[in-house]
Amino acid sequence: MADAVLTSHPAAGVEPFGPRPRRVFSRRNIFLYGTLIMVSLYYLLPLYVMIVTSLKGMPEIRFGNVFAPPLEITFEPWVKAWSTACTGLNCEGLSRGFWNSVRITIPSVIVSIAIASINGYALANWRFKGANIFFTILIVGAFIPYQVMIYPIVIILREMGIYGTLTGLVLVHTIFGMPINTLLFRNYFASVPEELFKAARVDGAGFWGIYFRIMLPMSLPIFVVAMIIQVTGIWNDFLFGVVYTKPETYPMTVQLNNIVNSVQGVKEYNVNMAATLLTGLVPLIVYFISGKLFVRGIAAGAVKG
Amino acid sequence: MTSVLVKDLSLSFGAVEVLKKLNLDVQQGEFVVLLGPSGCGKSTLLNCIAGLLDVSTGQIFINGKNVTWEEPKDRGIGMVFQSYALYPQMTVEGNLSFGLKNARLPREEIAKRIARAAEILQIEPLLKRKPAALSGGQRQRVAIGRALVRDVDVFLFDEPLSNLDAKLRAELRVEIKRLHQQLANTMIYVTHDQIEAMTLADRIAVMRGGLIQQFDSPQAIYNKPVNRFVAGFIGSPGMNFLEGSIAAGPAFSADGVDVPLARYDFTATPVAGQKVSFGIRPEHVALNSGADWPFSARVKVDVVEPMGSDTLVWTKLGSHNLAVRVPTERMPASGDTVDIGFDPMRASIFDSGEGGRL
Amino acid sequence: MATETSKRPNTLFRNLNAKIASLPMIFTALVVFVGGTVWTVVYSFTNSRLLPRLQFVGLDQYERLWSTPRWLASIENLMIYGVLSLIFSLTIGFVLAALLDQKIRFESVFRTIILYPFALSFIVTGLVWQWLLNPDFGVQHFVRGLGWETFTFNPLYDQSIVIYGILIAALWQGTGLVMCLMLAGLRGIDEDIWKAARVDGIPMWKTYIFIVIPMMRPVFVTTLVIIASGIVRVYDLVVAQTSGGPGHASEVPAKYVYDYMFSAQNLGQGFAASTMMLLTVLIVVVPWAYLEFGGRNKRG
Amino acid sequence: MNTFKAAIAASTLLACASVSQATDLEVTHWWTSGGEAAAVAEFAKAFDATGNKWVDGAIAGGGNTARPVFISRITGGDPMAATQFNHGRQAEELVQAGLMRDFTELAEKEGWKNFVRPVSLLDGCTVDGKIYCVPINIHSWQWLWLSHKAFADAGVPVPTNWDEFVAAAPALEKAGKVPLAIGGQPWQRTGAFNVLIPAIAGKETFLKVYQDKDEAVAAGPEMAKVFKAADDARRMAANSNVQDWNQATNLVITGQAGGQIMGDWAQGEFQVAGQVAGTDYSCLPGLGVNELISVGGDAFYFPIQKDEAKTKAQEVLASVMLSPETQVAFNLKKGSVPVRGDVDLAAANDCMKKGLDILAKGNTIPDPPRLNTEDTNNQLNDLFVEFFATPSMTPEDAQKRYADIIAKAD
Repeated sequence: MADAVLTSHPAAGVEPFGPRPRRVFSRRNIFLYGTLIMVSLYYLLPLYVMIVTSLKGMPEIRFGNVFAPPLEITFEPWVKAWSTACTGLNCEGLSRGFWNSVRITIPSVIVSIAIASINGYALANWRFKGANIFFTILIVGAFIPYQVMIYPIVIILREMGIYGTLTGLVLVHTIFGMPINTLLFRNYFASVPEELFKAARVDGAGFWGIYFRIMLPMSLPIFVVAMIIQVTGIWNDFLFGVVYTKPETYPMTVQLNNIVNSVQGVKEYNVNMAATLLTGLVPLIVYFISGKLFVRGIAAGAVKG
Repeated sequence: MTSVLVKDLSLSFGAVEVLKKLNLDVQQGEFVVLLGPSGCGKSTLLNCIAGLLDVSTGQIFINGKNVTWEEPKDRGIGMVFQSYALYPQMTVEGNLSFGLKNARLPREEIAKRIARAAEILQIEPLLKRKPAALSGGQRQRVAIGRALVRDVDVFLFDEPLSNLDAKLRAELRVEIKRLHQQLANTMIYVTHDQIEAMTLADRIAVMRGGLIQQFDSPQAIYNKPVNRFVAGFIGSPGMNFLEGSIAAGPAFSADGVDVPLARYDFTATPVAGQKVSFGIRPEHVALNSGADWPFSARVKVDVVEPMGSDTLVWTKLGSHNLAVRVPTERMPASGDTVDIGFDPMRASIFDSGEGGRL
Repeated sequence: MATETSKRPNTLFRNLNAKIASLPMIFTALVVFVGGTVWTVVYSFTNSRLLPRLQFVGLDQYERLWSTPRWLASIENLMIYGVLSLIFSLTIGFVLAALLDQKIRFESVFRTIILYPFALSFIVTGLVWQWLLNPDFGVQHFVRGLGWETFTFNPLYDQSIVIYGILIAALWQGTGLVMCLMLAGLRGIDEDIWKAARVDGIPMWKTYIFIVIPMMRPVFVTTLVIIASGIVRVYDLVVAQTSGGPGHASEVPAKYVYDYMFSAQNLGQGFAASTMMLLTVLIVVVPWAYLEFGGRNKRG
Repeated sequence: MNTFKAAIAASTLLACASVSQATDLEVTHWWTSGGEAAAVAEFAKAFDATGNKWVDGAIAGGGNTARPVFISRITGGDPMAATQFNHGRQAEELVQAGLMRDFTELAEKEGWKNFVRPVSLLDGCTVDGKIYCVPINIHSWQWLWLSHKAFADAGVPVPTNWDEFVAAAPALEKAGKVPLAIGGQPWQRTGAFNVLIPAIAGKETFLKVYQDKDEAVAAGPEMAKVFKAADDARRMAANSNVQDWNQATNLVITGQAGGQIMGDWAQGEFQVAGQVAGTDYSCLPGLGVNELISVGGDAFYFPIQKDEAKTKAQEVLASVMLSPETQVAFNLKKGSVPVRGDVDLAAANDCMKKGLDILAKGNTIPDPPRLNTEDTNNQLNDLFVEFFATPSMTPEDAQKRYADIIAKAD
């Protein structure tokens, strides 16, 4: 018996005592961390290439390879992408679009989240007749390609008299952000103990009272999730931005498309990459700041079906 | 013969020390209950024995074999969990056989073991059902069955009855006891329910703060708790405590109450003036018995709590609340004046500072 | 009668606030989604060109649609892309989540690295991968530069594998979110299940496949909604990466719809194609969505 | 900016209605390549000089990206003041829906009919006898651009017609060149094919197919020759890995490719690159076979405005676009031919002069986009995208499908 025990362990002769021996380079760890590092490389590679390329001059790009670090670091492409790249006659780079994007994103995010959270709350906690039918329609709506809806929405906005205005664009973002966010909020609120909700009703709190005093204060994680989804979605939107606005209010993505697709002679990959990075900066920052809450919130909103 | 031996076991999660140099010695065929409030480390200890947690220092032996570094499956244990932990998408039969199939047991052997377990636990009609279609009690039976088919020497139970309602709990308790008598396996059972502990255990290990406070038979723990914590934790309704000090005689004295302690079996020499807690269980106090008690007093009934066969009568002794347990047929009314009396021999006295038994 | 009226005087006004609060949702569901869909379907039976007009031509648009090689290619491509994308994003997302769930060090670093592409748009994703997969600058050029002269990896200009080129980019962008959802799901699994499996001596991979994954059904459902709706709508990525080429090897239905509605100025044809897409979605999604979200009254 | 504004102000060259106050006009277009942008700048410069302001609304990515945006905005009730479309049928329905401004009055006042050459250009702008757009340039598709450097490297003489070019292809390939550069975008494929028709099969066949939509001719032996030539082009372009037309042009400019079939707007790119026609590159109208050029081009439409001041300014812009000075300045930059027959093009280079000569001889054909609906154009795009990318598709199969599209076109 004792022999068997001894030979079954590498540390033969030593009476097992204390924690199980774990070497740092166990096969399991090599596999685990090896895989994760490989995967991380795949995910980081494009970012690396973007950054490296954006810091090179054009000659270096033409003759070097994409993975080589820049021989001579230049910030010229960034400056150009931000302030002097041309589209047609406008040579203001992305700078013009940045503030437009901010102006579009902030109200759109606020309105769409407010509405989606109230929807989710009404669906999860108040369950009026027919609510589920509307919700099912919403979920199916999440599958409709945006392109299909462009025309009907043009007509709706025209009939409402808000075509081409910021209000119109905010409405569009609210509509298309509604399915997924309502789903998340509904799931989240459904996981709040019902006793809490009942107690509040017994205490005489009404629809709005419960929403503002009970539900809102305990929903930070899911609000963070919705915020990240909406900020990235709206900031990254190109289609609605180009169709439902005009040149003075074009968001950054439209400017990005213009810069990237305005080929003048050869493609200026370095400027394109710098412009791409600049455009992605805001959602990236938002994500990095609140990424931890995102994971927590996703757990609350998605897992409890 | 020793079945499970825990030697100087410590476990820390980061800076938090959950188990502190703990020792435990469980005999072959013994039913040991680990009892304590939540956070005392009882489940942690069980998980260490099972091999589900790695110890920080110390050793664990099962059947004389040092299993400190063994995988759970190689330790010769079966385990039952509070949340049943049944595999939800498998039938009962699947749940019972999954581990055995993985151990590559011959099919006939598996069938035999399942049949036996199902018979013992009377779950034959449930074999084709899925856990979702079972009641809580049935689920826990299946969970026990899963440990049973492993054909092991040591059973570990981690609060197996906590998720059940009171009636089912009582039923299953009896069944576990019957099972133990039938199988005569070693069983280690974690609970915070002292009734379970008292009814099931051959020996109870009362734990607190990562340490075993007392490891003894239920009777010893009930009658002779080693410290104030064990005394307070065991027994429902809890022991009455009177705070006071030792007077000459020796006697216990607390604002106007004087209890002669001549009949008390001191384990340590009391010092006059020493601050102590005097503990007496409600069932050890007699009410209107007419008998002559070493200590008696006339008190007024504050509140009466009928509990079915027994009734708890709340009175005041001096400034202390005192509960008395009487058969319901002899229940006084609140506001009545009654005579109470008890024998200090049945009492427990603890040092107020250290809490140790005197 | 009297009791009935006093018992529930106003079904319409019951939970009135909840109904008022749901008006935006009702508006979106009825006017935008249902209204827009009906409008689209109606006009798919017309010969509308640049502007919608009600001159009905029966099923002409559909006949033409189903005899158009490009549409058929689009459907085929979407099927291949969809199946591969579902399989790979679920598998990779789950495996990554499982790896991150092993109580490893630097979990949040790895998680951040895998999730960050999610913050970038498909347009950006498409551009970067177009650049990386460009045979003259990217991976192929690099590997050849290392000395492997015959190395060929040119998915964006090779009809037979272009869909994989798009898949690589799509997975890069999307698996982070799937991983996140899966990780959340894994963390929601009862610890005791793991312990029970360990005591039973079940190997870890078996525990995942036979016990944990079946338990994560709700997470898989949510994930499926998110991935599948993304697949049906895939457009930007294709446009940014390949514009549907080479040939029609990476054409997708959403692009067909867009091109015929707007650049071909044949709304009728575009609407017919969108109707077919919607129909497919409805056939697959509605019964399921109703069962999943509508029929079940968890708090009934 | 300031210097040229001052210069313009001093010259006060524009004969237009007096403008009391500055009005901002938003003009949308998809001209974003180097040559194109320089040309647009001429318009903006001239318009700004009238005291108004040109608000540029360029959308990159070509007409297919930009047109949906334009159309959505016009039908959405938030129209821009002026917008680019190609001549022909692209904007027809918008006109019919009454969303576009009628310029008949201005045209009569300024006598557009008297100076627009060829007059048929105005036909493209005319719906029910009224003029709705301002043609601004003449573009012809039928050009083969050849890189002298590429042929020198390959050691073969620069070809003078399509057949010689095809014959030279193996030599070019041997020298590591792409014989024929064609961008991946669908319109470039269709465009190249449409150039082959009049060059290989002649004007008659071209008109029968596109004007009369004669299915029999489309399926006939003349067109079979065209498909044979397209098969050659397909082989020669097999290694052309670029998307945009100007990237393809760039391959020719840098000598990486032998030639490109592309419209005269490619001229602008050669010019921006500082190349000289005849020494650095050659241009062969009608592929050097049939010297025919099509008369197509761009036009500006003016959606109806609510604002009175903008309506006025639209007229100013229309006049400016057609004024002789702007026409010259714009078209020299753009590489296209002015729509006025009465301007002096001394500054024009060899290629442009060749074009003007052909135009003067009247050897013109209509531009396919003017004859086909966008729907038909798109179907053709789909066909040729597939054809060029699928070596296994035989010319016969392609011709069958081609004839089918022509038969169903309206």
